[in-house]
Amino acid sequence: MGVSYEVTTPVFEGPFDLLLHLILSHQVDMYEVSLTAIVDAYLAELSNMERFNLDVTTEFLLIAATLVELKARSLLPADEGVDLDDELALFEERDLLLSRLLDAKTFKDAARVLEALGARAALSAPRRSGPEERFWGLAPDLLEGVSPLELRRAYLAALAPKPKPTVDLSHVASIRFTVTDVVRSLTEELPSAGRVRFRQLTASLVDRVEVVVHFLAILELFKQGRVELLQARTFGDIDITWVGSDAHVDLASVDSYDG
Amino acid sequence: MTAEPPDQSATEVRRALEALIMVSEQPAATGLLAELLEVPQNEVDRVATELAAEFEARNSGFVLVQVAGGWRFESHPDCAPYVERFVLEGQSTRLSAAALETLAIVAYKQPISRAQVSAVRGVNADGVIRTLVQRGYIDEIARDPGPGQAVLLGTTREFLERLGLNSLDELPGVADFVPGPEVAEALERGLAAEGE
Amino acid sequence: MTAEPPDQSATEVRRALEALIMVSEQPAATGLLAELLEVPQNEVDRVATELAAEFEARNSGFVLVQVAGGWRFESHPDCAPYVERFVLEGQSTRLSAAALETLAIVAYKQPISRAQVSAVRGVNADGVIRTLVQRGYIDEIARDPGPGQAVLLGTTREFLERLGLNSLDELPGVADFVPGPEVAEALERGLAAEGE
Repeated sequence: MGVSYEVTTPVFEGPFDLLLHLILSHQVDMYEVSLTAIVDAYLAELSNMERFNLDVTTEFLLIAATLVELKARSLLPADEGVDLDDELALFEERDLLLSRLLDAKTFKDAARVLEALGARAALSAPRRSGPEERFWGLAPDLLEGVSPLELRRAYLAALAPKPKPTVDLSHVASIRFTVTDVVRSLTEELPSAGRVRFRQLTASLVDRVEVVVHFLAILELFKQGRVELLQARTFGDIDITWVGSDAHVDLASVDSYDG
Repeated sequence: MTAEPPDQSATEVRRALEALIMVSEQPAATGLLAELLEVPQNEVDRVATELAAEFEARNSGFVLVQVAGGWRFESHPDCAPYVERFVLEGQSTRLSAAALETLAIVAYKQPISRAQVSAVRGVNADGVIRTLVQRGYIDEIARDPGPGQAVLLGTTREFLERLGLNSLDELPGVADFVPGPEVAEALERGLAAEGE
Repeated sequence: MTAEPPDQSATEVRRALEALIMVSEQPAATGLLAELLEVPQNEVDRVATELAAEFEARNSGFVLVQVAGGWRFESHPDCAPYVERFVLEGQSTRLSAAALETLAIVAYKQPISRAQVSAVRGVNADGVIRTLVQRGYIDEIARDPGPGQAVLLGTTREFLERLGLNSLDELPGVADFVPGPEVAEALERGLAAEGE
C-alpha cells in the first residue's frame, strides 16, 4: 500500500477517535489514501487492543463491520445485479459514519477551547472570604424550625444508598453472545453441515449486531484456516465451507475481541 | 443627606458596590446588587464596568470581573505565580481529554441524556460523566418528558465560574468548531471506496 | 527582564501583595507574605501601609487593615448598612437540603474531615462546609493525627443551642441504622485520600 501510518496516541477513547486519527493522519498524501489502508490500519489497531469490555468492543466492531462492508464493496467487481436497496443502505451507513466522525472532530476541537478557557481562568483565584465576622451574627438562623428529628432524617438520607448510576445498555443489549461464543458454536456445527450459506446461517437472527458478530466469527475462522469463503458477487451471499481439521480452534486469540 | 452635592450619591453607589462585591462569597449577582443599592441593573453593570477599568488602569494586583451572572474580585492573572503557591484551590487536578470532550458535548448539546452523550462519544461515557458531576462541572438539570424519563444533564454555575464565563452565551458558537470543508472532504475520501 | 526599569520589582511586589491579600480567606500573615514575596517582613508592612493609605485616599468602599498579625481587605465601615442588608436579605433563610445533610453528617460522624464529608455526599462539600462554619454551626475541632494532618470538623455549642440540645448525646439515635457498604467505603477512602 505504501502508506505508513504512525499511531501517536496509544489510547483511543473510542472507535471514532481512532478512525478520525487514522483518516486525518493520512491527510498528507490524501489522494493516495485508500479505504483499504484505513480499514487495514483500523483492524490492526483493533487486534492490538488487548483487554477491554464488551461495550467498547461492540462499538469498535460495529465501525469495523461498516468499514469492512465499504471495503468489500470496493474490492468486488461491479455487477448490474446489485440490489439498489443494499447499495442505498450502504451509502446511508457511510454518511452516518461520516457525520459521526465530523461530530467527534467538532467536540474534540471544542474541548480544546474549553480547556484553554479553564486554563486562563485558573490563573486568577476568586475572593471567597465573605463578610467580616462582625456581620455573622446578623445572618438569619438557618436552623430555625429544624428539629433534631429532621437532622436525623437528613443524616439517614445522606447515608442511604444512592441509586447506582445505571449503565444504559440499550444500544448493546441485543448482543446475547460474543464473537468467541459464535466461533465456539460454529466449530461444533459446521463440520457436520459441511457447507452453508451466510444468509442461511443468520436467517434466524433479528438484530443486525448479531449478524455482525456472526460475520466477524466467520472471518476469524477464515483467518485460522478453518473455513473457505466464496462470494460470487457484491452483496451476494457467502458460501462457507468447513475445511478445518478437528484440531482445537484457537479460542484464546479470539478472546482479544471481548476480553 | 439633604444638601448633598450632586455626585455624592454616585460616589455612595460606587463605594457600596465595592464593599458588597468584597464581602460576597459568590459572584455578587447583578440583580441582588441592584436591589440593595436601589438602582437599575444596568446602572450596576455600568458602574462596575467603570470600576473594573479603573482597577486595571491602576495596574492593580486584582481584577473586577463579571462571571456567572455576577461580579467578583479575583487575583490578576499576572500574579498567578505568587497566588498558585498560596491557594490550594488553583491546584485542582486537570480534566482528562476524555472528560474535556464529554464536557464539551454536554455544554453544547444540553440538556442531554447519558445515552446521548455515549452515542456521540461512541463509547459508554457513564464513568466520565460521574467524574464531571462529582467535580461540579455538570449536573442533572431536567428529566426527559418521554416514557423513559431519562435524566438530562447540563452545565452548572460552577462550570461558568471555572471557565471564567458570564453566561453560556459567551461560549464560542459550535459552528466555529464544525470542521471545514477540507476536513470533511478528507474524511469522506477516507471512507470512499477506491475506484469510484 | 535584563533592562527592567528600576521600580519594576517594587510594582511587582505591590501587585502580588494585593493579589495575595485579596484571595486569602484568613488575614494574610505578614510572615507568610514576606516568604511568598521574598522580601523582609517590614517591607511587607511598609508596602501594605502605603496601599491602605492609597485606598483610603481614593475613597474606596473597602479598606486594607492589619488584623491578628496579618493583612486583609474589609468592607469600609461607612458601607456597613449595605453589608448588613446584604447579610440579612441577600442570603437564603433556610438551609438547603444539601447543607442540612452535610450538617447532619458532621453532627453524627464527628470528628470528620472535609474529604470524608465530600466522599459520603458524593460531591465536593467545601462550599457548604464554609457556609456552615460561617454560620457558627460547625468548626475545626481537631487535627487528624495521620500524615496529612487533615482538619477535623465537629459541631459547635451554638449548634446545640439552636437545636435545643444540652449535649450531643441527646441527638436522636441512629444506632439501628447500618450505612450501605459504599458509604463505609467512602468514609475510609476519604480519610486515605486526604492522607496522601
